[in-house]
Amino acid sequence: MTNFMVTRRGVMIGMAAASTLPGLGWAQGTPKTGGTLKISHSTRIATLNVLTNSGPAEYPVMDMVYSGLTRIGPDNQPMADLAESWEGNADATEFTFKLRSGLTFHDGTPCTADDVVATYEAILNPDIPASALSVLNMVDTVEAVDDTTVRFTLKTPYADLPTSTAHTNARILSRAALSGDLAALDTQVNGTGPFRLESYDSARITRLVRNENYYMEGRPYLDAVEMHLFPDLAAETTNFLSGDVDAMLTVQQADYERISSSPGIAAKRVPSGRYVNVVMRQDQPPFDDLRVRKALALAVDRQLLVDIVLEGLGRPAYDNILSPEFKYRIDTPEIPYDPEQAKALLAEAGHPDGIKLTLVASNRPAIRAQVAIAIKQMALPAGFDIEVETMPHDTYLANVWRKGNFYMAYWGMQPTEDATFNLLLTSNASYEDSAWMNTEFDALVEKGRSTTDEAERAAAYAAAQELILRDTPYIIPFFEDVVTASRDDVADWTVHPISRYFYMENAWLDRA
Amino acid sequence: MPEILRSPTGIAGAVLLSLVAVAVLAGSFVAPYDPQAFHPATRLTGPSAAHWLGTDQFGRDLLSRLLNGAPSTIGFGLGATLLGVGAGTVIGVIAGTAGGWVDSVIMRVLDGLLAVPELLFTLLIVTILGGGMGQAMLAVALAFTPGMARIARSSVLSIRTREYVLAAVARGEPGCYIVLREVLPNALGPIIVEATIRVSFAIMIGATLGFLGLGAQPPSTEWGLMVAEGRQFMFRNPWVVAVPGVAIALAALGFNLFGDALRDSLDPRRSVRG
Amino acid sequence: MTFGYLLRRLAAVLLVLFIVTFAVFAITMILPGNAAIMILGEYGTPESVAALERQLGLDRPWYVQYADWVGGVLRGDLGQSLRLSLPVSEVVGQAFWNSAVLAVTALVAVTVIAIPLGVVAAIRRGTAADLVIGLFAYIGASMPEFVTATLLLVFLAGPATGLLPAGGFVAPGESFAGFVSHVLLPAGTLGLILTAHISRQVRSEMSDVLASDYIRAARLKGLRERRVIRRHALPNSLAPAVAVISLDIGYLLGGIIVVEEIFAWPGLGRLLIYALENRDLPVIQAVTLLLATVYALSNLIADIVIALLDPRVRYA
Amino acid sequence: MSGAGEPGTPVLEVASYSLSYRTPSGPLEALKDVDLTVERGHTLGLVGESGSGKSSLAWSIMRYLPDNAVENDGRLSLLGEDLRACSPAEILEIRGSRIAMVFQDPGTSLNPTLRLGEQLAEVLMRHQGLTQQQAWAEGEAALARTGIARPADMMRRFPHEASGGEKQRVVIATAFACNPELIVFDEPTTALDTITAQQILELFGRLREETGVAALYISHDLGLVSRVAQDVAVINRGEIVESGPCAEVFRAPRRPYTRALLEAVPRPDQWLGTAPPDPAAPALLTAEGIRVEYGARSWLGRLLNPPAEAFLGAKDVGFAVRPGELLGIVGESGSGKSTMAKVLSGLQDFDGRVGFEGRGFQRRRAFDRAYRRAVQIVFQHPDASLNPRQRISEILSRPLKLYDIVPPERRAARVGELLEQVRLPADFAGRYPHQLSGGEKQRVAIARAFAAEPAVVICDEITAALDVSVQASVARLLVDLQRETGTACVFITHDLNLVRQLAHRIGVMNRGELVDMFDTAEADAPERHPYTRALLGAMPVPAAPETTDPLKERSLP
Repeated sequence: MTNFMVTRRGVMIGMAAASTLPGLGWAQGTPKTGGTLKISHSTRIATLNVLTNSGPAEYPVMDMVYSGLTRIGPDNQPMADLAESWEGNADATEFTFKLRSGLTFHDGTPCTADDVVATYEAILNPDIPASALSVLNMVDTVEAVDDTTVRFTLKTPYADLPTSTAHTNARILSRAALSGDLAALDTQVNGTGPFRLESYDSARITRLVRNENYYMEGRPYLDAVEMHLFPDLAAETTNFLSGDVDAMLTVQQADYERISSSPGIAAKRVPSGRYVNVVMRQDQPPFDDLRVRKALALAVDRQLLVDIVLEGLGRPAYDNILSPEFKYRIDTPEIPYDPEQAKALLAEAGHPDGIKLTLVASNRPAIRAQVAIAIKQMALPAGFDIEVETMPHDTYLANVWRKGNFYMAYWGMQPTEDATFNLLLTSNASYEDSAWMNTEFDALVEKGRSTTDEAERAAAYAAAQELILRDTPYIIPFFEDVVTASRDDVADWTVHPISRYFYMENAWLDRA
Repeated sequence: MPEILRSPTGIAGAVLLSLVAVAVLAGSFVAPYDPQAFHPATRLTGPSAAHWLGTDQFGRDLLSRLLNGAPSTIGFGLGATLLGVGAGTVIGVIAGTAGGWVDSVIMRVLDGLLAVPELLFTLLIVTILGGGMGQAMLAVALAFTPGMARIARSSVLSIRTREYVLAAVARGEPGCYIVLREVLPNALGPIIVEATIRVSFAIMIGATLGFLGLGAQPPSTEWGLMVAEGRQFMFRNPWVVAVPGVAIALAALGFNLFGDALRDSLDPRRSVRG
Repeated sequence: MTFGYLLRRLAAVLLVLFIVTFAVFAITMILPGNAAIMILGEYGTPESVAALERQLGLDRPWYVQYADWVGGVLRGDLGQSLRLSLPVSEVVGQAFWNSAVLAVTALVAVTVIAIPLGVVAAIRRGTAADLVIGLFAYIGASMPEFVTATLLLVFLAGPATGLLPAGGFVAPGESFAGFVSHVLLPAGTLGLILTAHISRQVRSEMSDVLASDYIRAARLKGLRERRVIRRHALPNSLAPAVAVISLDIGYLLGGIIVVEEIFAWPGLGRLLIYALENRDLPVIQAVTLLLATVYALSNLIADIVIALLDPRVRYA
Repeated sequence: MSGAGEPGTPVLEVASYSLSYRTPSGPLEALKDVDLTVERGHTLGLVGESGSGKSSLAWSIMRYLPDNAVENDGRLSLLGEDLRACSPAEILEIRGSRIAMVFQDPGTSLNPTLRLGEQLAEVLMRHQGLTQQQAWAEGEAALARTGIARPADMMRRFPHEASGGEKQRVVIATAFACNPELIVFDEPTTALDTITAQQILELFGRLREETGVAALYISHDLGLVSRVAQDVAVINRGEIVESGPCAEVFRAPRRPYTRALLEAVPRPDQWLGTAPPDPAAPALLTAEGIRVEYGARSWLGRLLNPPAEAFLGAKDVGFAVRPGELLGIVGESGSGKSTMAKVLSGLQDFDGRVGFEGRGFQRRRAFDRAYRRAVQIVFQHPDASLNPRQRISEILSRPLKLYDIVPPERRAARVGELLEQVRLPADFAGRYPHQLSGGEKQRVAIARAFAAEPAVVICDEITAALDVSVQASVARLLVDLQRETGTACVFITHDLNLVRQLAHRIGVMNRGELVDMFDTAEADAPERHPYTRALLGAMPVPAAPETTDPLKERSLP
């Protein structure tokens, strides 16, 4: 039975699943209760502040200890979390969320509509740093109708609000926590998630234990989850292979083959919409000339990049920002690697003797520099004389990001088409950095977000994608798979392509 | 100085250094491939007829990269040492010849600076300077300065009380004559020896900074960076880390051996004088 | 060596620490970027960055922040880590003990191995044993820590052999066997370089002592070689060896930064790199202060040990 | 054991013994066909200049030779027992027990980290099988025999807590501890002050009387050997050139080398100096109330550096030098004589006043170029007094240029003249200092001082580092130059005999004070200061050879 009514009004109404998740997990027989799951990761869990954190290893912890109103399901659609159902009005300007009854925080205090309001007020408060603000800036007011009902009033129509409320940094905190010292959020957790925090050592191990009062009966199965930090990738892999830990949050592409061929281990590739993009500012030469952008697009051998940078763990992309996982993605024609034609285009654009450029890449993660170096080599025969400048991440963030005119960016997959477009490409996108600023595109995205009609929306998004393919605002060479691995006896170890949602309440250990 | 070549350490050092010198001066011309060229068909291979030292993750020829990276790796060591030795010598000579409170103040400050471990000092400087090859070189030079100043000062002090210097002072020679003609030429020996040995430290620190991502940046062929980039693949092809790693060690070894032999040949206890 | 001299030396160290921390502070402030930008990363908007800066106090002028920090340090409060949102003393304290365990293990191992090696090389000067030890010393001294560590990993922790864990930390209290297996590679890496250096120094000190007039006198008194070495030569070459070891603690503290990073050892070195990457100024300052203090103290202890070993220094 | 045989029994016999060293530049002959005998109850003095091979012989006897030593088939025997045939283990038994050795410098031959008692007792434990307690008790007794006042206390001290004389007594006690048959003394007093040396020699004489030991006494000092030895052997370039009873050899040397060596020994009765200057002439250079405090510093220096106790290098020292005069300043090390040399040549800060040609200087910095030109200095060590990286021509032309003595085009010629003046070939101008011998270097240093055409030359122990024969020639050269130029000279030395040959007046310094000042002729007068008398007593003048041909005085090799 499907729990989501994919009807004309499907995007507007949601409802909780009766007891289990959609059948997208890797169920392996009857779940057993108990055991401790050890997960290794290579970046620090620097903070537990759910309002601001953004670390790859912080996401799973947040997903385990906190719950939001909604959550993104494995099918990439919003699913019920603390809210058991929701409903929006016809013009998508008002949404009402109905909370489950009897919710409690880890400390035993009840979780009510008032806490939800307090959380969203904090997110919307410009004085409090909160990363979810960028997807909730259309919200006008949030009010508690009663103890279990919350009403959102929007400034502009927005059909995807239930996706925004699933944002990983929009989890529900208690009013008590928010009215106290906010710095305490960095190290203390009082959430509603399936696990509660037992100990937190950012240099080594963060240990979470079962929340006996989780709203879902019988979950989680595991007694505890331990997050083990291994800053050195080689050390992480070796320890995983030797059986010291049960799962690796992220497997390096270079190690995939070795790990997947090891006995007793299941390595997983999850196709994802994560991508590296080449930013080319279009309000200044040479990239104000479409022919230069097109020439560079032709000078990138996308399959080769997938092979040598991703070790084959990805799919070539052809500059469409939407990956095949997105519902409204249109068929995208392949762009051949054709340095000859690229050279001709460059000449046409007034660069018959080639063009000298400096491509900036931050040193974190290494994939940015690797792609940059590969592009430099591939584009050489087309007349692009590219000098790659790699710099420390802090310098990059301060000096280049959203300021430079030719640099490497790296983004994770977004839950919706709208979120993807509004992240980078619309004129008022949160991190607009291409200076493309196409009003026609803006209008199409606006139309897609505000309409509740699916066909209309599909048409708007298709037209928007055509514009992207026409103007090449970015070179997007590939989509990178999310790669993870666990021991065979780790059951229902699920990783979402967005790698923000982990459904750890379902995981269990098939051990005696 | 043929005397150096009488000791086995001197010979070994000289041989290694000539190899390094050839790599630095002619490396780019004799490299069989473009050090940046991809050979996707032969990625992560061991030594073969086509690629004598194997290839890295992009199929780039390790030998060519090694040769191409020699000038920057060795140049870094030489440059940083030269800067540090230059600055240190100037400070040390000032302290040693001025004496009195100038000397006291300089020495106290140097003592304090030497209390910060060298690599920590370098790391701090290079991070606050923002990383990169030039900054790293400056950082190593700065970290070397206090130590070199000390050596220069003690060398100057030991010369300053020699009787020929006293004779010049008694004659009423101008200060600059005494420093430049009487003291410095005779104080240079220990400074040169120390500098030679320090080149090996500088090469190692430079490579370490490259390894930590604070020195040379991709796509540079600096050897420390090569090790760092190869680490992900070291279990699939140990050559990607072994080749640049061993190259660093050999270069450092060359300077170490040569410096020691130089020290021995300058040591009056061992010098053979007809 | 007088007590006053020790005090004066400590004072000089403190003065320089003050200058160093001031310089680090000032320059870090002038440079673009800060901890708030690093925390929020590419998901930070100008508004959220500004809000976080306010929350962390980074919007105040740098001199106010510095004065604030110095005031805190003088009260014994090292402040709050910007990135880890924990008291610096807590973050640094734990890391310090982990580093200390590693450093002391390495140092003890080195001392036990290096001094006998150096002595043997000096006594057997010119023999095959001397040559082998000398060769080892040269090679050890020419390998940067990261090369040694990487090669050790490939050969001892690689999938082919898998003899030792490739990294991580087990406290000696948790499981001693686990601690030993985890400490072998990092301590071995640090130890190789130190052993090389110290054995070379001991050899040269010992050679000088063996060539001295009083050793000749002892031999010409008809004393047995064993007594000449143990009673006459060793005590005289140990004092310089201690001096070398204390200087090498500086190398050790530097080497620990790299080794901890490679072997995932949760100590000060790794913390420092993390703090540097994230512009976590209070942590950078605290680690710098701590490492320099440890270095200064170890030099001081060495001075005292040397004084105990050498009566000339003791009563001078 | 040492009771074996009556006095006159040969204890050590060396016969046709040769020794050479393998060096990269070919074999180096150290000893050639040496024949020696040391009899029981006798002391044989082995006299030679540096490099003569006298120390090599000591090492051969001790069987302590470096790896590159090559011996011929000559014989070394101890009471008829062939030492060369002994196994290493047997040699170990002999060393310290049957043959003991006393070294030149007790400062380096004692282990700095061991108590003196242990270093003495260990020999007894090793060779006589005593327990530690017995050995310490025995050691104390041995130490008492050397005249140490509180032996038990001395046993517990470390070497740096004892004076040079006390340390050498410990070394001697150690050597005599096991009643050896032979003791080799290798210049045992060279590193000691004159008066201490005299005491050590007396001790040695007494102990030899008591024990009847045979001794080989190695020294460069003929005068000294004449006092301690019955027999003497003169060694030159590895060959024994002459040997026999002391009295005989010293009275009538048969070989020219011995004769030259003897004649080079300074004798106060042989006047070498210039005619005395006019005592009424006004003083040329005066020191008035000179006081030098070492370790005095500014408040900042005191703040930044460990406080070192200030001690006085000179206390209210005053004297005057007349034109053309040679003023001798005598004292032991640390007496302040070199401090005065530095004050006068502007190398040392001082309180007081230096007067020159009617002008007064109150501070070191007040000395101007004219003063510095007029007052030149020559230092002790020939190896250190010339810049090793400058040619002789550059060294000598520097003062010419600095003081503008001759026009630039005349400088090269003047350098040649200067070299001739100090009896060196003019082509030395092109050489570097390391190509010159010690005496030659010292001549160059003297030439450099005289190049400035000074009024006063300060000579700070200029002969101390030279061999006896060279010493004499340098002293003569200085006097000749004085005669030619009329320059006054302050001659600083520890050698009272030498200075009595040269100086018109002598000042004696002790612990920073000028304790005595007298005309040379009145050196033996009874009103001399007690310290002067002690110095004179510690330095007896050796007997002169019978036939001294004044013409041969300058024909030294």
